[in-house]
Amino acid sequence: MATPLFQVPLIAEGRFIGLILDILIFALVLYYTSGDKKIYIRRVAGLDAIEEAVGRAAEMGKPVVASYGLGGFTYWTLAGLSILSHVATLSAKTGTRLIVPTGGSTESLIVRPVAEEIVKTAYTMEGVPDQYNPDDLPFLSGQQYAYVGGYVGILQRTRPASTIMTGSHWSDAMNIAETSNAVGAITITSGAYISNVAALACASDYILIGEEAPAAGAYLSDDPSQRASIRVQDIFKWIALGCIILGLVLSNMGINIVENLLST
Amino acid sequence: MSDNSLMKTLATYDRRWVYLVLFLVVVGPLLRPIGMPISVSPDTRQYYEAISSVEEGDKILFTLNTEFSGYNEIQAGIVATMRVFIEHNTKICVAVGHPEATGIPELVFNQLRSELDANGYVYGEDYVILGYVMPNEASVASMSQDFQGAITQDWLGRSIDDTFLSEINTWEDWDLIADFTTGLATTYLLNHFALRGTPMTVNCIGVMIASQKPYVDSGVYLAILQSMRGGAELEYLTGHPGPGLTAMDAFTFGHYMLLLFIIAGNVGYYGYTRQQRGGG
Amino acid sequence: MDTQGSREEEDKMVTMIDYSITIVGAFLAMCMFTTLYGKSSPLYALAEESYIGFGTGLTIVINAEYIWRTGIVNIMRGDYILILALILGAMILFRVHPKYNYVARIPIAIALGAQFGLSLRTIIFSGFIQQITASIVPLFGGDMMTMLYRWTIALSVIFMMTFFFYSIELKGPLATSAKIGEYFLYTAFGAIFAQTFMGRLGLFVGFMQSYTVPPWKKPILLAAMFIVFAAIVIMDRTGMLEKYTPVE
Amino acid sequence: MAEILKNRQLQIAVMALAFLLVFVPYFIEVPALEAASTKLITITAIVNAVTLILALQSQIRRGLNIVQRRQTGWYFKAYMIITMVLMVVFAFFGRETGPYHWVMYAVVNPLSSVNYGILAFYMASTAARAFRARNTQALLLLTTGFIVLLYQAPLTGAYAPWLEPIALYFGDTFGMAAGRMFLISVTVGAIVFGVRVLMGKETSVLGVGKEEV
Repeated sequence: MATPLFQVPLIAEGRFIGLILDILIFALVLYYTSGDKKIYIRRVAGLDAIEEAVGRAAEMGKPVVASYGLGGFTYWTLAGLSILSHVATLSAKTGTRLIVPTGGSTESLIVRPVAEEIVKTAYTMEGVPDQYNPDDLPFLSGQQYAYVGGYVGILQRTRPASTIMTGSHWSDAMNIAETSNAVGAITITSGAYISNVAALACASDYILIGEEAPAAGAYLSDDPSQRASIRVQDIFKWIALGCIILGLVLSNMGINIVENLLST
Repeated sequence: MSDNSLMKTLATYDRRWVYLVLFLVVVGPLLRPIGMPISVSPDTRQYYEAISSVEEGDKILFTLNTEFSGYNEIQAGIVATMRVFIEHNTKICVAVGHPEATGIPELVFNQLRSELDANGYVYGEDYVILGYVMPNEASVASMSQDFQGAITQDWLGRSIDDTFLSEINTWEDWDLIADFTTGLATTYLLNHFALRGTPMTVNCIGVMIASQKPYVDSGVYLAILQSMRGGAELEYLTGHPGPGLTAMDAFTFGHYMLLLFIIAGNVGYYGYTRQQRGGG
Repeated sequence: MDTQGSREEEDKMVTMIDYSITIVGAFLAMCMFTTLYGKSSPLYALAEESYIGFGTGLTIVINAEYIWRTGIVNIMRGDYILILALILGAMILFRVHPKYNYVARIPIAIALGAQFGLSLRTIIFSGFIQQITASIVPLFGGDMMTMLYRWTIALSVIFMMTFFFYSIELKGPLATSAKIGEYFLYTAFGAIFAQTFMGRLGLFVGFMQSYTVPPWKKPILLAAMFIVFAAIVIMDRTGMLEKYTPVE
Repeated sequence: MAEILKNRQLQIAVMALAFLLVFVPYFIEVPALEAASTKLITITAIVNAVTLILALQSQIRRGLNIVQRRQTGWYFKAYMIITMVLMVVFAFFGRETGPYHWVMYAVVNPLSSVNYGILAFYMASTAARAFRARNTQALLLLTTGFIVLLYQAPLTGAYAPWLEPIALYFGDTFGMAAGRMFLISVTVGAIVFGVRVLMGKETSVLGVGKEEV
């Protein structure tokens, strides 16, 4: 068991480093969102798959079904909305019908109007505002099961060329992905929690694994806050990686400084 | 030609056949159990050691963070663990983290009626059922910091003042938290109890193993019991066969069926695609 | 022996209530399974709406009770600051009012602030620091198996981590490392998929078992299975599925 | 009054204050602060419970709409609303026996169980169609998946104990590492998101502006 390196007066034992790391996140987010910093974000391969999926629908003359998840405003949902905006632009360009199932939980109620606005804006920007049809964003109730039932029903009736499912989906994800595959749609999904990711990796034609979805969202979006977020997360992954490698090397030489520092 | 169509069938059959076969291989052995042997995994042994090291009078927070569906999966673990606690004469407080779970304590205690009587358990003195007291993180946090302020009554509205719970004030006063979970408030218990130092064990559904295992490895949990299989193994260790062990036949068949489908699918995939390439 | 005795006792005491619970439960459950048939049906709608209706009712009861126990009872005991909770709760209801919805902003701000405070103060320990310290283990010494485990975990974490860097270009050794990380991830997915399947199978087996134990339930289960399956096939053949299935 | 309540700066300030009141006492040990923080947490828990009314409002309104327009299957929605009300009424007749108890075990228990148990079927059909060695990634997934599935069947463990260390190896090393990796990255993501909201960068979360329902 690691022993703290030192005790800071007033601060509870073993919580100093946690506090410092929290403060560091604040500082970094503040730094990267202030001013006009254009942060580089790598293009993830999944975006090509999304473009192909919409292109396929345009060729086949069939609709695309895209959803942004059934969670409230979390960063998964924001990523889903950014991707939805991209899909809507592509659909408007190619004249493809886009269906966006909405609802699914109480928290998602406040997300729905934002999604409507995003799709509408995309159609307007592409110069085809008349193609926007509010009925293609059906509200499938604030209940997860009714949402899944409705979603699956839409897939079965419209038999889309592609399904793009992002944002937070929980146990409902597999049901949707399997139905989508059964009706012959190219299925692109993203997963936020590990068990889901493993199952979706099998069930989908393409999957955005974990953080790939927020990164794709940030890549597509001009929102400096989303890009800053990816950068800060990267920095913390470097910190984690650095601590692990340094800690492994040092502790195997008999120096426990990293563990002790982390438990300070 | 018939060889080709067989390969095609193996590669592209209607998935409803999978559903039907899975249904039948599970229901069959449940209707007529065979009683095939099982083995005990190291994780279950560790869990058994953790829960059976409790002592008489220890105060245990028994949390049911599950819907009915999850209960069906982990009920073997719940009942077997509860039996161990009763046999050790501990003080047990049952709290639940989902509205549906308010119906579960009754199912558990009904199965343990004779153990309760044998050890002279009296409601209020030796065990208390709190009901749905963990709807969100805030409520769990307040239970951890100021129990008396957060909880005043049991699940039927009776005051807890005259029970052993009047001695509980903060997270330090619990000797063990035994959590049974499909997710829900477990993260909150982890944050506000286990991380502060309350010993905690977890029996989770299979879906959560991957996300919960790192906590055992990093020493936050004492031990983990995995899914229904862990429950069956625990029943075996405690010497009280129950629902877990009788379900193991269906469990075995379900797994073997899936393996057969995977093999068939791969044979079909290779046979079919290779023939297509050769022909085209 | 003891459990055997109590089982027999239970069997003797099967009441009409037990029978009705089992019959209705088995029938509704089978209705819900009809979704596997691949088409929505009125039977599925019946099961689904039953669940949503009664389930929501249950949530109302439980939440009301929570407000009563934690809020009102404590206020009556003299904890007057909790009145604030009721005021804020009333304010949040203005959220749906077309004109006065701004009233809800303050309670939402407080709830969000407290929520973030709660999670930010702890997850940095459980999800970050503790995961790092748990990764720092002795890599030498111990038996072969332990060493193999520890080396695999250490290397996996390091390689997988590089797969998740997005604000730099993946070139040279970093790209190789990310590729290895991806392969490791898929290896992990196989194991996790299997564990997840075990879990879902456990849910299903556990549920079916609740209709085969005690044995008097078996005929009811079989009858429900048969009736619902027959009904769905007949409805599909006669075109009744399209006619009576609700459209979202 | 209205102008004050509409002020966005005030809203963010209130949020920051609530945040600090909960956040700080965890790190700095001052009993009085600790008590205040606990009280605020309890208040928040109650406010959260009240928000259920909002969800109910939208659910009932939507159900009634369908009933009024006599959409196909409207009677199912009417049935849903009735059962919802019935459950609340039942609660007044006691919960250990009577209609509440009956509904709990005859309706809620089986339907909740099937709801998740049904996923076993989707996972089975996924595995049956997608566990195919199409490329390196899929081959790796197939191999570990197959071994772990084989081990998980309880009978295998009894007759082929040599498989246990291999299967456990995959779950406890690669699976564990992936779990840890995800945990670290999701944790940082969640904290960064929280910080963005607290800094007023994510106004949509607060329901400010056109996003309001």
